[in-house]
Amino acid sequence: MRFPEKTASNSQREDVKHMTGKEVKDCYQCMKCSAGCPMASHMDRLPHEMMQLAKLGLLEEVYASKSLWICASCMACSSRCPRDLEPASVMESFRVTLLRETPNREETCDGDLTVPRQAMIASMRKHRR
Amino acid sequence: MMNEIYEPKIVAFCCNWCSYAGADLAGTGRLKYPENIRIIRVPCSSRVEVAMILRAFQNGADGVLIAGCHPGDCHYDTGNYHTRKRIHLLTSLMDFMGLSPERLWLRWISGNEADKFQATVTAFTQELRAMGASDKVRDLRCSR
Amino acid sequence: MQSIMASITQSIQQTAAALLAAGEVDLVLGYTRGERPHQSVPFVATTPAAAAQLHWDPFCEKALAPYLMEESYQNKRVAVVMKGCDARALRLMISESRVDREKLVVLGVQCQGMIPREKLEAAAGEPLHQLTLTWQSEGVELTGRKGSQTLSYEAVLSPFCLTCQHATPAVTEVDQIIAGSGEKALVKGKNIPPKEAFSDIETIEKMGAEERHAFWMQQLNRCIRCYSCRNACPVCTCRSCIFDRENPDYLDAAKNQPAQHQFYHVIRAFHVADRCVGCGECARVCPEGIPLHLLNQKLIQDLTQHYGAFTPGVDEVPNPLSCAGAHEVDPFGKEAKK
Amino acid sequence: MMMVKLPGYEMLIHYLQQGLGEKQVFVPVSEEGKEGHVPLGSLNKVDLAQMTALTFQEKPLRNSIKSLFFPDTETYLTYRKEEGRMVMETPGEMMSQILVGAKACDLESLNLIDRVFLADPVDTLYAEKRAKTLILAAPCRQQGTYCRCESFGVDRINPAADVTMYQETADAAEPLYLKSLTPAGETFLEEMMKCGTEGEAVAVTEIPWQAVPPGEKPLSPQEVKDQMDTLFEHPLWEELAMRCLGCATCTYYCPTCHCYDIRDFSRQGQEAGERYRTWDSCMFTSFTNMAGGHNPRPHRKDRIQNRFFHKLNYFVKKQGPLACVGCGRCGDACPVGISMDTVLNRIGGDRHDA
Amino acid sequence: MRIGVFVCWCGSNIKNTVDVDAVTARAKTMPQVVYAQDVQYLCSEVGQSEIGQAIDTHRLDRVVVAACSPRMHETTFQKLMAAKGLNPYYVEIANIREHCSWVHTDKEKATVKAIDLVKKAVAKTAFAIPLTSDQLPVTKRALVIGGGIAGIQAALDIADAGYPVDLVEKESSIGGKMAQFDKTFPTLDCSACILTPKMVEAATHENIRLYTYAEVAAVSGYVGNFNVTIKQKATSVNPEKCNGCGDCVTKCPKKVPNEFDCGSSKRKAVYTLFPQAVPNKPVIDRDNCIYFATGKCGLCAKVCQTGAIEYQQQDEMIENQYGAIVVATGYELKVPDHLGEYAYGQHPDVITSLELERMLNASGPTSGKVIRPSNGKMPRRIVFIQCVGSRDRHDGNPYCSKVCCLYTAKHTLLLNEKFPGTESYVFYMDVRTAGKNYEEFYERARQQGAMYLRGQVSKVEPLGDADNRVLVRGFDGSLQRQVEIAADLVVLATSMEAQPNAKTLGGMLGISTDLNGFYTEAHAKLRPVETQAQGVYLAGVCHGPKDIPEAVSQASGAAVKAIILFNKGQVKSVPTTAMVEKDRCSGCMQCQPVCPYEAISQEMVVERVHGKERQRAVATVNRALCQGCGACAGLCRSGAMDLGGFTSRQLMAEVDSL
Repeated sequence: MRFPEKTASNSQREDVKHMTGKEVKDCYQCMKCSAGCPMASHMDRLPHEMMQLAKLGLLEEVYASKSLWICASCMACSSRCPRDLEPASVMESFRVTLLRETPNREETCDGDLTVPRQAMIASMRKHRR
Repeated sequence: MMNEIYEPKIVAFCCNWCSYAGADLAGTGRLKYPENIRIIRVPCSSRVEVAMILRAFQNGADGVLIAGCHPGDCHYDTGNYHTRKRIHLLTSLMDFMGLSPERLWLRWISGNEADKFQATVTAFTQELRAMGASDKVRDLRCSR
Repeated sequence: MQSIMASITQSIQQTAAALLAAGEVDLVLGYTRGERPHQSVPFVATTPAAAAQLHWDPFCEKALAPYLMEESYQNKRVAVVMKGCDARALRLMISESRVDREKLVVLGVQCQGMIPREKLEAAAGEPLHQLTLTWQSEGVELTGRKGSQTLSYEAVLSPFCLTCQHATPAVTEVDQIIAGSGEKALVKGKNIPPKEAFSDIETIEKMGAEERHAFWMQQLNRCIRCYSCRNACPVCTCRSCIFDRENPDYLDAAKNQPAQHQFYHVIRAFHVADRCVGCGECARVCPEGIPLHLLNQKLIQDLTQHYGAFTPGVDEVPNPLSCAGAHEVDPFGKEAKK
Repeated sequence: MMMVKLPGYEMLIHYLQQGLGEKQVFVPVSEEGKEGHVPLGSLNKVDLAQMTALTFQEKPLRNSIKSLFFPDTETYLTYRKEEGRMVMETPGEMMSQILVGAKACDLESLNLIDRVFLADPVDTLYAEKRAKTLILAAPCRQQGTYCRCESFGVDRINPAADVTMYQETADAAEPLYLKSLTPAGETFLEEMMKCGTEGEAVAVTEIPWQAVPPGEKPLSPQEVKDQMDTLFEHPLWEELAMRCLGCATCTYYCPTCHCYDIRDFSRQGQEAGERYRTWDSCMFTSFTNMAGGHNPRPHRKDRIQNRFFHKLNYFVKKQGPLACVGCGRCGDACPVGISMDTVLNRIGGDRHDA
Repeated sequence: MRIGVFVCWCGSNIKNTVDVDAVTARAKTMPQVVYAQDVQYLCSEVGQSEIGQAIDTHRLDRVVVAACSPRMHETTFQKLMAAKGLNPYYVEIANIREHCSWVHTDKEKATVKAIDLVKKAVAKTAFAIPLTSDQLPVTKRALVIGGGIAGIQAALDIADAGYPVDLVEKESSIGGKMAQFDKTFPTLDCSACILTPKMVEAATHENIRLYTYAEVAAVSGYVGNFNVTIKQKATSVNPEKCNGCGDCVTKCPKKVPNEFDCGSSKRKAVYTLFPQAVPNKPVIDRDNCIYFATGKCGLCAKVCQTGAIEYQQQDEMIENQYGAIVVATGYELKVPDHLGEYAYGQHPDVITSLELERMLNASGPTSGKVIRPSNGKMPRRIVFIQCVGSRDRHDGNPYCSKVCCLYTAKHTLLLNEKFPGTESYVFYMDVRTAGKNYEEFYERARQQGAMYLRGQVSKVEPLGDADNRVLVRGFDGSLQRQVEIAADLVVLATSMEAQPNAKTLGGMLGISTDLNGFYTEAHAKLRPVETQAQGVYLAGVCHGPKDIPEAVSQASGAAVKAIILFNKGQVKSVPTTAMVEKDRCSGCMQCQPVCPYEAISQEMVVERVHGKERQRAVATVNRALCQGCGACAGLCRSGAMDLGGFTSRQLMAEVDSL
């Protein structure tokens, strides 16, 4: 992969920071998020990769990844991150960004029923609380 | 009986500063090697007299290892150069007399070459096992 | 030839007589005729009259230098007849503080080479007592019961003399050179290359290890530990020999153990390795005929090959075994790498 | 007495080879000019011509036969530690041995050693070898060039052996005559006759062999001894000391020298070892070195003087005969040509001068 | 003789592999052994008192300790012996831990071996002779070799303690590598600002004498009494006359690449190393000076108003005595052109970290601007490659250079601060931040935008675009894929290497170098500033890669070692010296040239032979000089020369015991 001439500017990264309150540049790729992710086997990009891409400013790839929609928001990663970066929240911020741009995305209701729909999970989590 | 491995007896003279320390480090690192070797500590490999080497053979040693600092690293500056020269001549003379010079090794082993010490002892033991017993330099009144 | 031998004899006799008569020396150490035919033995003349018994011929083999360390020669002013090899040994002894040059008058003889009696007898094919010798220019003429024959000097001279490069002592080492007059060169082939000189060594080196072992076992097993090789050697100069050491005893006295013989001969060779003057006394005096010089020569060869030429008793000390340095070969470094 | 004729030397060897299992046989051999007796069984090839020549030559072999009775190294006992206790072992009984080709002087030298070793207390190791050795000797037709046997009263024509061997010419193919002188010799010959060599070994009544009679008058031990007594301060000893190398060649080659040292050999943690005796030489400084460092014979002069005094004076005083058989070996082997003659000539010369 | 044998369990260290009971039981049967006992920890107070009691109860006069290596606890037991009124050399140690229990697994065989080792020690101690050491005076002056920060610190500390110090520096100014740096991590202090005062202090300290442009040529002697020959190279400028005006430098027509700026700028043939040089006097580089090449020019001499230029100056050999030597010779950087894949030397925009450091330095070749050497423009995207020539068994040095992680973080930070908008990518294998506040510093670098990619670069090649950029091919271990970055500048974190002459100098000093050419300390943990050679101490990177605080603390440590020595004022001589049995010695003196310490000389002894006095030469050993190697004893033909503690009798007994 050739690095694009222009990667995400610091301001774009600032957006993520603004939304999550987290600084992805702090990630030092310990990969603990991926290690404990129950959905990892279904993802095209593992959580740590999402963090790395975000860090490097390769946001196009982040948004293209299906993993955003596979994430079950179980928060295992967030509860364990040694850098306190809450990868689940970072993921959520990407989803939110995308959904704000295109509210009715296919990924939110894709046909693979073995995997819970992200929106449903999110709402379940919200409402059970 | 023929299938039994011959366990050679090895007498080693190790200089205190390098090779003895290397052997110590092998111990500290728990590096394993055959039990056949008995180390005699000398301040410098140049302390070893030719007579002592032959004496060890007389007494039934199957191999004698002299180990000293690498050339240039001698704690006493030049000791191992003397060793090198003496053992070079002795090896050559032993060869000339058909006295199995391959049973006399001089090796440079520094204080941090624990692995080399281990490898040397292991290789020497294996080679001596393959050579088997020899009576060429042994005083026949000494048991093997 | 005949004339040079006679003139050297005469010159030695006259010089000795003069020195003794003048009281310049207490004794003159040289050679005289032995009891056996064609044998010359060490002789000490203490009076001008006795100087007439001094003699010179190609049978004056015995190295005289070692005597100078003996008790009988101490506190005496000694004149000594010396061949080239002896003088080299003497220089070594002086550098090793074993003799006091001040008390010596060295009469350096222009040595023509020595003839081992056994070699002569073998070449003649007749017992020595039946032979009359005449020194001709082309060789030695032997007259015996079987008639007369002339053998070239190369055929009868000691191999040590054939390769000797220092037959006449250096002028700087002696007080007087006794050259004699008449035809000089007994040895014509003086420039025999070292390779040839060490041909015996090459023969042994070509053997397999087992064969070499068998050869030396057979040789060394004959050793009776009489120590004549040590005692005759002009560079075995130790005040007390390691082999006589009691505690620890380096050498076990048992004469039936090959290992002890090996020990003796390896160490002996080592102790003269860088000091051997190549006189061949060790081999000559050995009553069992063990070719001990080969061990010395092997070490000399190794030293020369790997550490450069060094001629003991000619070149300046330190001797090769007393100095060692970084620049020298490391036969053990590479091996260790593999 | 019994006399036997064999077709040749080969027959004798053949017979001896048959009996090899029970007996150790020593035969004369010359190897690279070095002569001595070696075990017949150790020979790869039997050189009959050489053996015959050596047997009948008019001088003894270069190495004397003393080492067969008094080896240069001999173990008394071995010991080792077993379960905390010391276990000792002495060497087992020796095999009987046959010695072929001794000379009259050799036998005389054994007689001299016998006076020392067989006298009380008996040297058992030596005694056993003496008892178990059968000696076949050959006379010398005339005195050898460097021999002085006649001067020392050795009857070179009639060696005091068990069996004497004769041959007209020293030719292996010529008939070999054997004459027994002792009961053991007689048994040996009888057994040989019996032993499947019928027709080839025949008893005879006469042996065709002639010797040149002795031409020298034997020295009188008493006279020599007396003469020596006057020579203790003679400058000769200092002269010899100035020439002698102090090696042990003369003593080790001498058939009558019989000094030894007792030593312990113990290595390997001193848990095993042996005590042995080994030839020693009065020519060594260490010979008279004492524990406290004192040496009663500190100089070479003292030592060489002692050697000749022992042979020519002390032994006569203690035992009667001179301790020399005139074999000439010392003079042959000495690197500086000192022989018994060197001393005798001087003694004689001085006597004449006086 | 009453030998006692004590077998140590060393907890389970020995006991697990060696049947301690069997060894003890067997020891009781060994010759002259009257007592044997096993103890859990012999080195402990309890263990020591057990031995002490046994010595009293059983009237022991020799002790064999079967335990760990004598290199570990020999002194402990020797002290115990001394306390018990026995000679310290009456204790012998059988090394049944390092040489037995730790290296073997088969208990039966290990026990047999342990018994042998005890047997050997018993045999040796039976022939032990009492040994003592002498007190030798100490020359209270120190030599510091190397005028980098470590050398300066060591010199200052020793000088502050009141002892004179000579500081030898091979360049024309002290300061060393640190003088080339811009900022220091993790504080981003200005390197020059903290170094220069130290340099000045060293130069002006009443106890410090500087020898710049000088090298150590020869060392002899021993602790407390070293004789050192210093080669003072000719500077061609008389320091007394020179007022440092710099006119000569200005006028000098010859320009050569400036090593101080890694060749990225020019200097003159007469030059001062850098503006703040101490001493601030120029030297003439004779290899490049026109006058020395052709005999013509002489401009510098003409312009010099004080007449300080002296072409005829000669190298000078100065001999001094020292009691202690601190080695602070520092390091060199490995030129990374051996790794072709990084295109160093092939593409101008591939540079080393030190080159970047010089650019960042305000007094450097670019006056603090970072430019692309190819076109002088500011780089926007910079790729840092870590471990260039370090941790590389194949084509570099196997060790970690230790400081690269931090200075690279420093570089990304400095770049980001000075030139916002630059992108820094760092390819790394591991990031090591062991040091106070280092992790925080690294974190700061990341937060400031440095992009770390775990994975190495396999190729740097020209991109072939208009800007003549380079393409860096690497791998991102996180993303598990190859990545390519078009970069304006590539910075290589080059490896620290031992000085090329380290081995030679080590040879002179009698200290050894490790496989990598760094000097070996006496003990990796407990004696990290001492060496095998007593009185020679190590400071800084000559001992192994270090950062500045580490080098400085080691330097202070080395200084304290020297100060301790000077305060004591005396050293104990080696007790295990060579000795001559005069009665055996022939005085042949073959041993004399063998001795590396010139400790052997000839003396005449008078003996009485038959009531007459007779003089005779024998060898004699100066116990103060002898260091106890035994090379002489190994050569002596007659066995007259012997070595205390390792006598022929003892070594033979050891050989015979096996």
